[in-house]
Amino acid sequence: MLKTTRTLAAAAGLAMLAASVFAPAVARAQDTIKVGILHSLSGTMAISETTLKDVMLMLIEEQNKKGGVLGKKLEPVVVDPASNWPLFAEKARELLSKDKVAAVFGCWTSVSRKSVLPVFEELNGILFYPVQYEGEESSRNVFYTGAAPNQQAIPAVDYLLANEKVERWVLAGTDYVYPRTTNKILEAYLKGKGVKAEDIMVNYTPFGHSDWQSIVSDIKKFGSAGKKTAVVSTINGDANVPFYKELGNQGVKAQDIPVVAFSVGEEELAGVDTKPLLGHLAAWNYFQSVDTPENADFIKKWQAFTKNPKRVTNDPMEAHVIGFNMWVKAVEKAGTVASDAVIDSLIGVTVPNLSGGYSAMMPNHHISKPVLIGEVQENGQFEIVSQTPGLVVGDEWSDFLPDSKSLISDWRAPMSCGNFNTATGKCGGKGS
Amino acid sequence: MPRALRLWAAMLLVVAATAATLSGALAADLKPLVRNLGAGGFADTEAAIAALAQTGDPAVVPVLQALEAGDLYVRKEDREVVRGSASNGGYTLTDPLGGAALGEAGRGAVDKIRINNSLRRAISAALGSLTLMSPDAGARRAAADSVFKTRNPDGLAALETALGRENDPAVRSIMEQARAAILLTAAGTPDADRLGAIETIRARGDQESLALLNAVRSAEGASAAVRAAADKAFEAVEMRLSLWGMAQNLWYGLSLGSVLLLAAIGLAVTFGVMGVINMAHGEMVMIGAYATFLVQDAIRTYAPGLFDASILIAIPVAFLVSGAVGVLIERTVIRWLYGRPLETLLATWGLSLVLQQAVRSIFGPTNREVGAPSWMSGSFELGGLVITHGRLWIVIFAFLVFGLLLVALKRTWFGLAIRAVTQNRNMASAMGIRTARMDALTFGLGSGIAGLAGVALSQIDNVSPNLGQSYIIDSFMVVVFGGVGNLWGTLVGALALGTVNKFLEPYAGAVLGKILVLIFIILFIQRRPRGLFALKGRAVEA
Amino acid sequence: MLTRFLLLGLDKRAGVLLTVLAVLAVAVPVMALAVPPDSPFHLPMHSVSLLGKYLSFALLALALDLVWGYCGILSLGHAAFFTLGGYAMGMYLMRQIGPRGVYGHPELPDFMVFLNWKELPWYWQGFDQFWFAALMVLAVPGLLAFAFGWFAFRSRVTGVYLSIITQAMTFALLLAFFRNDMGFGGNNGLTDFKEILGYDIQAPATRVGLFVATVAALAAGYMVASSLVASKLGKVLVAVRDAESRVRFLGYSVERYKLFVWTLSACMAGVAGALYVPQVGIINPSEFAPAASIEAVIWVAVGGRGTLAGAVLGAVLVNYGKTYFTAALPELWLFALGGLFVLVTLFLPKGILGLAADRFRKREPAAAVPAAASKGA
Amino acid sequence: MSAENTLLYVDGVSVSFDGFRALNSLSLIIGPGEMRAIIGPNGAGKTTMMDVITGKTRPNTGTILFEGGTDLTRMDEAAIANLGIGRKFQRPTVFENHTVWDNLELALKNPRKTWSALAYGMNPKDRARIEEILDITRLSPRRERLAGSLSHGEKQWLEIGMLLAQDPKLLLVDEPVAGMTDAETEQTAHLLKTIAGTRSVIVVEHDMVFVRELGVKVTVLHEGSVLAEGSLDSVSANRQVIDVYLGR
Repeated sequence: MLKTTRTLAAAAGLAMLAASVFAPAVARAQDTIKVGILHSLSGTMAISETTLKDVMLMLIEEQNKKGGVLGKKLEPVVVDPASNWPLFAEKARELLSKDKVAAVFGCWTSVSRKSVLPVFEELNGILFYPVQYEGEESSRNVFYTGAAPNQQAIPAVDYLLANEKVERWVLAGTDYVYPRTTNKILEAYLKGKGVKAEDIMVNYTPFGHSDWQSIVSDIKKFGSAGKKTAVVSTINGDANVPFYKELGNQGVKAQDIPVVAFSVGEEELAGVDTKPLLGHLAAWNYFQSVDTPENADFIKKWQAFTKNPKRVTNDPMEAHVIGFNMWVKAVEKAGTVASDAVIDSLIGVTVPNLSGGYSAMMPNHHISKPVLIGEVQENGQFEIVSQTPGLVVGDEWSDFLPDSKSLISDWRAPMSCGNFNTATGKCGGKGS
Repeated sequence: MPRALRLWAAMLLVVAATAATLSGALAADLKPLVRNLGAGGFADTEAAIAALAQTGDPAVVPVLQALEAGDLYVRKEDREVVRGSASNGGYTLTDPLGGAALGEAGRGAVDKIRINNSLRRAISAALGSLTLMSPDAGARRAAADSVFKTRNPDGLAALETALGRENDPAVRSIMEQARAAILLTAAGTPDADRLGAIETIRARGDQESLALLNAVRSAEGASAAVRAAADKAFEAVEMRLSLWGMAQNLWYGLSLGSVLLLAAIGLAVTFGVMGVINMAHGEMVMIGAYATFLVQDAIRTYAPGLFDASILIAIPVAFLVSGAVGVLIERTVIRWLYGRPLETLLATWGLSLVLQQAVRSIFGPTNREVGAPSWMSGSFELGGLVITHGRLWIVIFAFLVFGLLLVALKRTWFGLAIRAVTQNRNMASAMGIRTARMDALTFGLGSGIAGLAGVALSQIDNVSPNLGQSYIIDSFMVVVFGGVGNLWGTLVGALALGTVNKFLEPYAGAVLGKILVLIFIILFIQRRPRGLFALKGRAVEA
Repeated sequence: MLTRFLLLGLDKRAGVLLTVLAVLAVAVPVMALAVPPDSPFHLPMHSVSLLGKYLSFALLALALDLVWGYCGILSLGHAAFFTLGGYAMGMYLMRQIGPRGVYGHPELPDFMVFLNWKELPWYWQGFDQFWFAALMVLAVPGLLAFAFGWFAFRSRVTGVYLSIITQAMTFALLLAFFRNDMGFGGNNGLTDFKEILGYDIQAPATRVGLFVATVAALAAGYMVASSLVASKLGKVLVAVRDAESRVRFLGYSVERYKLFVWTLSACMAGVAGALYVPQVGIINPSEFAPAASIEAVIWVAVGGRGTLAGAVLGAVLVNYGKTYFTAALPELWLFALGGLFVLVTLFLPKGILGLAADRFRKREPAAAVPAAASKGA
Repeated sequence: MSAENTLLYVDGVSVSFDGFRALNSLSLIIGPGEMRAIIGPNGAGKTTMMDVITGKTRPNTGTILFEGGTDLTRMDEAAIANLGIGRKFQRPTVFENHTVWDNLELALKNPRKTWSALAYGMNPKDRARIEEILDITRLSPRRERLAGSLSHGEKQWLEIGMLLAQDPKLLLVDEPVAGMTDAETEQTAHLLKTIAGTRSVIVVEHDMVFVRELGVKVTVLHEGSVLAEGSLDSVSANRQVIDVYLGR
C-alpha cells in the first residue's frame, strides 16, 4: 500500500515537473518590442530561407541604431522550424503566445504559410510573407509582400508574346500548389490570347528532381516544331540547378528556346555556371542589378552586414525590406504594437521600394510593385530588359480561374472580408 | 564550338581590320548605320542591325560581334557608338569600325547598349548571311546552320553563291539543306525543286526536318505530288526518330544508372561488405562535392589556367578527404558498434545531421558553384543520339571506379585482407591481419568512393548541404535490389533501375515513374527476398 | 477473459506510467483551464497542444516498439501508417469545414475548387461522418499493413531487406501524395480545420479535450501492448525475434504472428496519426518522408528498445529536446540532436530505461535486448 | 517399396545448391516407433536431409511422405512441425531471452493459432506436464533462469525437453552430444532412449561411442545418398564405408 502511494506521489511529481517545464517564464518587464523570425535554418528550405533570416536581423539592427520603434528597441526572436511544416505551426504558436512577438516575418513555401495561417488567425498575430505565391488567399492577419501571379507570371508571358513572338509554350513546374495554380492561370490566359491547346505542354516533376535528361530533350523536341517556343518554369529551388545544367549541356540556347523562371533569382544562380544560360529570363519585382541609389545603398549594407563582398541580394529580401519598413511605419502611425491597430493602420502605408518607386499596402493585404523582366548575364546577374511602366497591384483572386473570378478582398471596414463575392454581394466565397 | 567561334572571331578581326583600312570610304558610309545601333529601344537597334546586314560589308561583322558580346556603348556627350573594354574604374574606348583608339571614359560617361534575345537572334541571322563565305569552315558551318534556322528567302542568292564555292563536303551538305529549307518555305518554288528539297530534308532526318516536312504537307495549295512526297518523307523521318528515341532513352537510362551506381557503390562497400548501415553515406558524397568546389575555387584564384583540369585534380582530393572523414568516423564511432548493425544506423543518422549542419555553418546554406571544364560541357550527336559530354564522362567514370574497386577487392592483398576480415574476423586476426586497421581502411575506402561520386554529382546537381540526402534512399534501394554484399549486383541493380526509370518516364511522367520503380522493387524483393544476386544455399542462414 | 488479458500487462512499470498519464489527464485540464493565467501554475494553451503532440508521437513509438522491440521487425516506414491515419482524420476535418472554405463551396475542399475539380472523388465519400473516418483511421493503415505484411512475411523477407522495402513503401507514398492529381491536396496537404464533432477546433476546451483523448489512447495502447507482450503471444514474438526458424520448427506459423502484430501496430500508429492531426492543425505528405520513420526508430532506441515505457519516454524526451533546441539554439540544434543520437548509441546501447534497469538491477520480464542478440536490422 | 505402414517415406530425393548436389536420389524408410542413427562424413548430406524433411529446403525432385500419405514437400516448416515432426538443431537453439519455463511453455503441444496464443492461460494440466519435463531433463532448479544463461549441456537438454513438450511422432536429432563430456554423453543417450518410447527417432551423430550406446540400426550417408544400412557392427565392417571414412 505504502509502495503504491509512493509510486503515485512520484508519478504526480513527475507530471507536475513536466507541466511546469512548459509553463512560460515569468513575464519580464517589457522594455523591448519582440519581432519573430520564422525561417527554416535547417532542412531542405534552409538554402533559401537562411538569407531572409539574416536580412531581418540586419533590418532590425539598423532600426535599433535609428532608435528603435516607439522609443523601444526591437528584439529579434529567431526560431528554426527546420523545413518541417507542422513545426512551423508549432513555432508560430510559440512566438505568438510564449514570446508575445509584435509581428512575425517568415515562411517561404506555401505549405508553411498554410500551416501557420490558422495559428495567426486564432491568436490574432501579424505575419509578413515575402515570397511570390499562387494567390487564392487573403487573410486578415497576413500581409503578402511577395508577388501574386499577376505581378510576375502574366507580365512575363506578355513580354514573351510581345518581344519574342512565342507561339508554343512549355509550362514546366514542380508538382505543388504554386506551379499548379500559376500554370492553370497561364493556360487560361494563353488560351484567351488564342494559343491552341496542342501548343501548350504542361509538365510536372517531383521536388528535388535531379535527372532532367528526358524532360529537356522533350522540350527540345516540342520546340522544334517550327513555331517559336518558350518555357515557363515554375520549377522549385532545389531542382533548378540540375535543370539549368542540363539545359546548358544539351545546348538549349535562350535565342532558340528561352526559359522564363519565377523562382530563380540571384541566390539560385549563385550555384550555377551561367555562361551557357545567357539570355534565359526571370520575372521578379526586384533584381540586384536595379540601378537606383536606394538599391546600391542596400547592397552595400547587406554585403557589409554579411562580411561577404560577393553576397547577392534577391527579390524576397526586398519584400522583407518593404514589409519591415511598412510595419515600422504602421506601428508609428498607430502608436502601439497591438495587432488590431497595426493591422488597420498598415493598409495604405507607402514606403519606398528598392527599384526607385513607392510600394503601398493595399486593402487586400497585397502590395503594389513594378514587374521586371531580366535576362541572365554571364556574371550571374540579370540584365533588366523590361519594366512595367507603373506599379502593378497584387491580385489575390485571379481573374483567370472560374471560381475566383468574382472574388475580391478588402480588409477595410465595413467590408473587412477576404473573399467577398461581387456576384452575390456576400462575404464567404462563392456561396451556395 | 565556342572555341571555334572565338578563333574565328579573332581571325575575322584581322581580316576586317585590313578591309576597313583598305576601304575607308565604305567605313564612312557605315558610320551613320552604326550610330543607329545606339539610337534607343530594342526595336530601333534591331532595325539598325538589319540595315547593317543589308550592306553585306564584311566590316560590319566585328561591330555586330562586339554588340553580341556586350562591348558596345553609347558615349553620352555625343551619342557616338563606341567599343569599350573595362579598365581601372572606367573604359578604354575604340572605334568599332576601324579600331582607332578613342581615349578613356568614366563609368558614368557611357551607356551600355543592351541586347536581349531577339537582338541576339537578329545578330546571329545577320552574321549568318555575312559569314557564309568566311575562310573558316566552322564559321561557314555555323552560318549555314543559322540560315537553315531562319529560312529567310532573301538569303537564297547569297547561299547559292556560297554553295558554288564550297569545297568542304560537310558544310556543303548543310548549305544544301539550308537551301532546301528556303525552297520549301518560300512561295512559288517549282514542284520539281520542292521534290528535290524534300529528299534533301528527308536525308537530314532530324526533329527540325520533321517539323519542316509537316509544314509542307499541311500547307495550303501544295500539289498532290509534293504532298505525297512530303507524307512519305515525314513517315520515314518519324520512324527513324522513334528508333533513335529508343536508343536515346537507353542512353538516358545508362546515364542515370551510372549516377546511381556511383552513389551506391561506396555504400556497397560499407554496407554490403562490412554490414554497416551507413546513413551518413550521402554526406560523404556531399563532402566530396564540396571538396571539388574547394579545389576549383583555389584553382580559380591561384591558377586559372588549370581550370580545365580542376575536376581531375579534385578526384584524388575528394577521395582522400571523404576517405579521411570516413576513417575518422570509423575510429571514433563505428568501431564500437560492430555486430550491432542497427545501432550503426542510429549513430550514422546522428552523424549525418551533424555533418550537414557543419557544412551549412562553414559554407553557408546556399548552393556553391562548381563549373564544368570545357571538355565536359556541350554535347555531340551520334546519329540521332544527342550525347552530352558531361554525362558521357560520368558514365565512363562510374565504370572506371567500379572496375578499379573490383580489381582492388579481388586482385590485391588489401582486398583479400578485407574479405578475410569480413568473413572471419578471428581467423584473420590470428593470421596476422590487423583487423582494426582493415576495418578503418575499408570504411575509408567506401567513404572515399562516395567522395568520388560527389565529384561527379557536382557536375549535374546542387552542391548544397542537402546533396547527400537526395541520394541516400536511392543508394540503399540499389544495393538491396542488387543483393547485399555483391558488387556485380550493385552494378546490374543501378543500371536496371536507371533504365526502367527512364523508359517509364515518357509514359508515366517523372513522379509516377519513380513510384512505379519503388513498387517494382517492393514486389521484386518478394520474389527474391535477398536481391538480384543473392547468395544461395546453406551459407545464407549462417 | 478480456479483463484477465488486460491484467496480465499490469506490472510495476506499467503502474508508474499509467499513473503519470492519469495525473496528466487531470492536472493539464485544471492547469490550463481553471488556473488563472497569471498564476505560475497556469499552463498555456500551446503547451497543451505540444504535450498532446508528444503523446501522439509516444503512441507511434509504442506501436513501433511492439514490432521492432518485441518481434524484431525493424520498420523504417512506420510513419506511413501514422500519416495515413492522420490523413483519414484530416479528410474528416476537411469535410467538416463545409461551406466555410475560402471559395464557399458547399462540399469540395478549397484545393479541389482551385484545381477545377467538379465533384468529390469517390474515396472522399463518407468522411463527413465521424464514425466512418474513425473506422478508416484503423482500416486504411491496417489494410495496407496487412497487404504489405501478407506478401513480405510470406516471402520471408527479413532483416535489412524488409527495412528497406518498408522505406520504399513510405517513399512511394510520399511521392504519390505529393501529386496533386491524387486528390489529397498535394504538397500543402490538408489544413485550416474548423471543427471536430461540432466543437471549435481552436477553442481551449476542445484542445484540452483532444489532449485528454490522446492520453486515454496512449494509456489504452499501453495496456493493450503490455498485456500482449505478457501473453503467450508476446513470448512467441520475442522467440521469433531471437530465433525465427526455431519457432517455425515448433509448429508456429511465424508469418501469421508477424502479420498479426504488424497489422495491430499499424492500426495503433494510425490512431496516433489521427490524434496528431487536429492538435497540430495540418497533415501533409512530408510526414511520409523516410526521415520521419527513422526518427521514430530513434525515439524508441533512445528510450530503450524492447521496453514499452522506454518507447514512450524516448518519444517524449527527444521531441521535447527538439522543441527546446530549435528555439534555444536555432543554428546549432542539429549538432545537439545529432550528437545526442551518437552518444546514446555509444554509451546507452539499451536506451535510457535499459540503463536505469542495469543501475537498479531490476529484472526485466523477458524483454530487454541483450546487445549481442540485437540482430534487428 | 511401399509407403504403407511407414512413418516416414523418403524416395529419390535430390537437392542441389548452385550446381552442388547435396542430396542425390536419397531414399530412406523409417517405421513407426523406430530409432535410427545416421552417420556419414562431413558433407554427406545429413543436415540437408533434415532440412528437406522438416520443410526448410525444398527438394528438386523426389517424394517425402509422412504416415504413408501426407506429402511433406508441399508444406512449410510450421505445418510439418504440427504434423508431429520435431527437430533438434546441431547447435543448441533455445530462446535465450526466455526463462527455461517459458521455453517449455512455448513448445508445449497446444493450438498454434495466433488467437489461441493470445487467449492462452496456464492450466494445471500444462503445469504438470512442464514440471514433469523439467524433472526428466533435470532442469527443475533452473526453471526461472533465462535460457541464455544456461551451460551448453543444459541448453542441449532444454532443447530435448522442448522436443518432448512438443510430443512429436518423429524426432530429428542433430548431433545431440557434440561438445559434451563423456558423462553427459551417456546421460543424453539414456535420456534419448527414454523419451523415444513409442516415437520414431532419427539421430545424426558423429560420435561412434554414442551411436554404439544407442544400439540401433545405422544408415551411412555418403555424397547425398545411402551407402550402407544395418547394425553398427555390420556397417563398420563394410568395405565401402571404411573407404569413405578413411578417405581412400
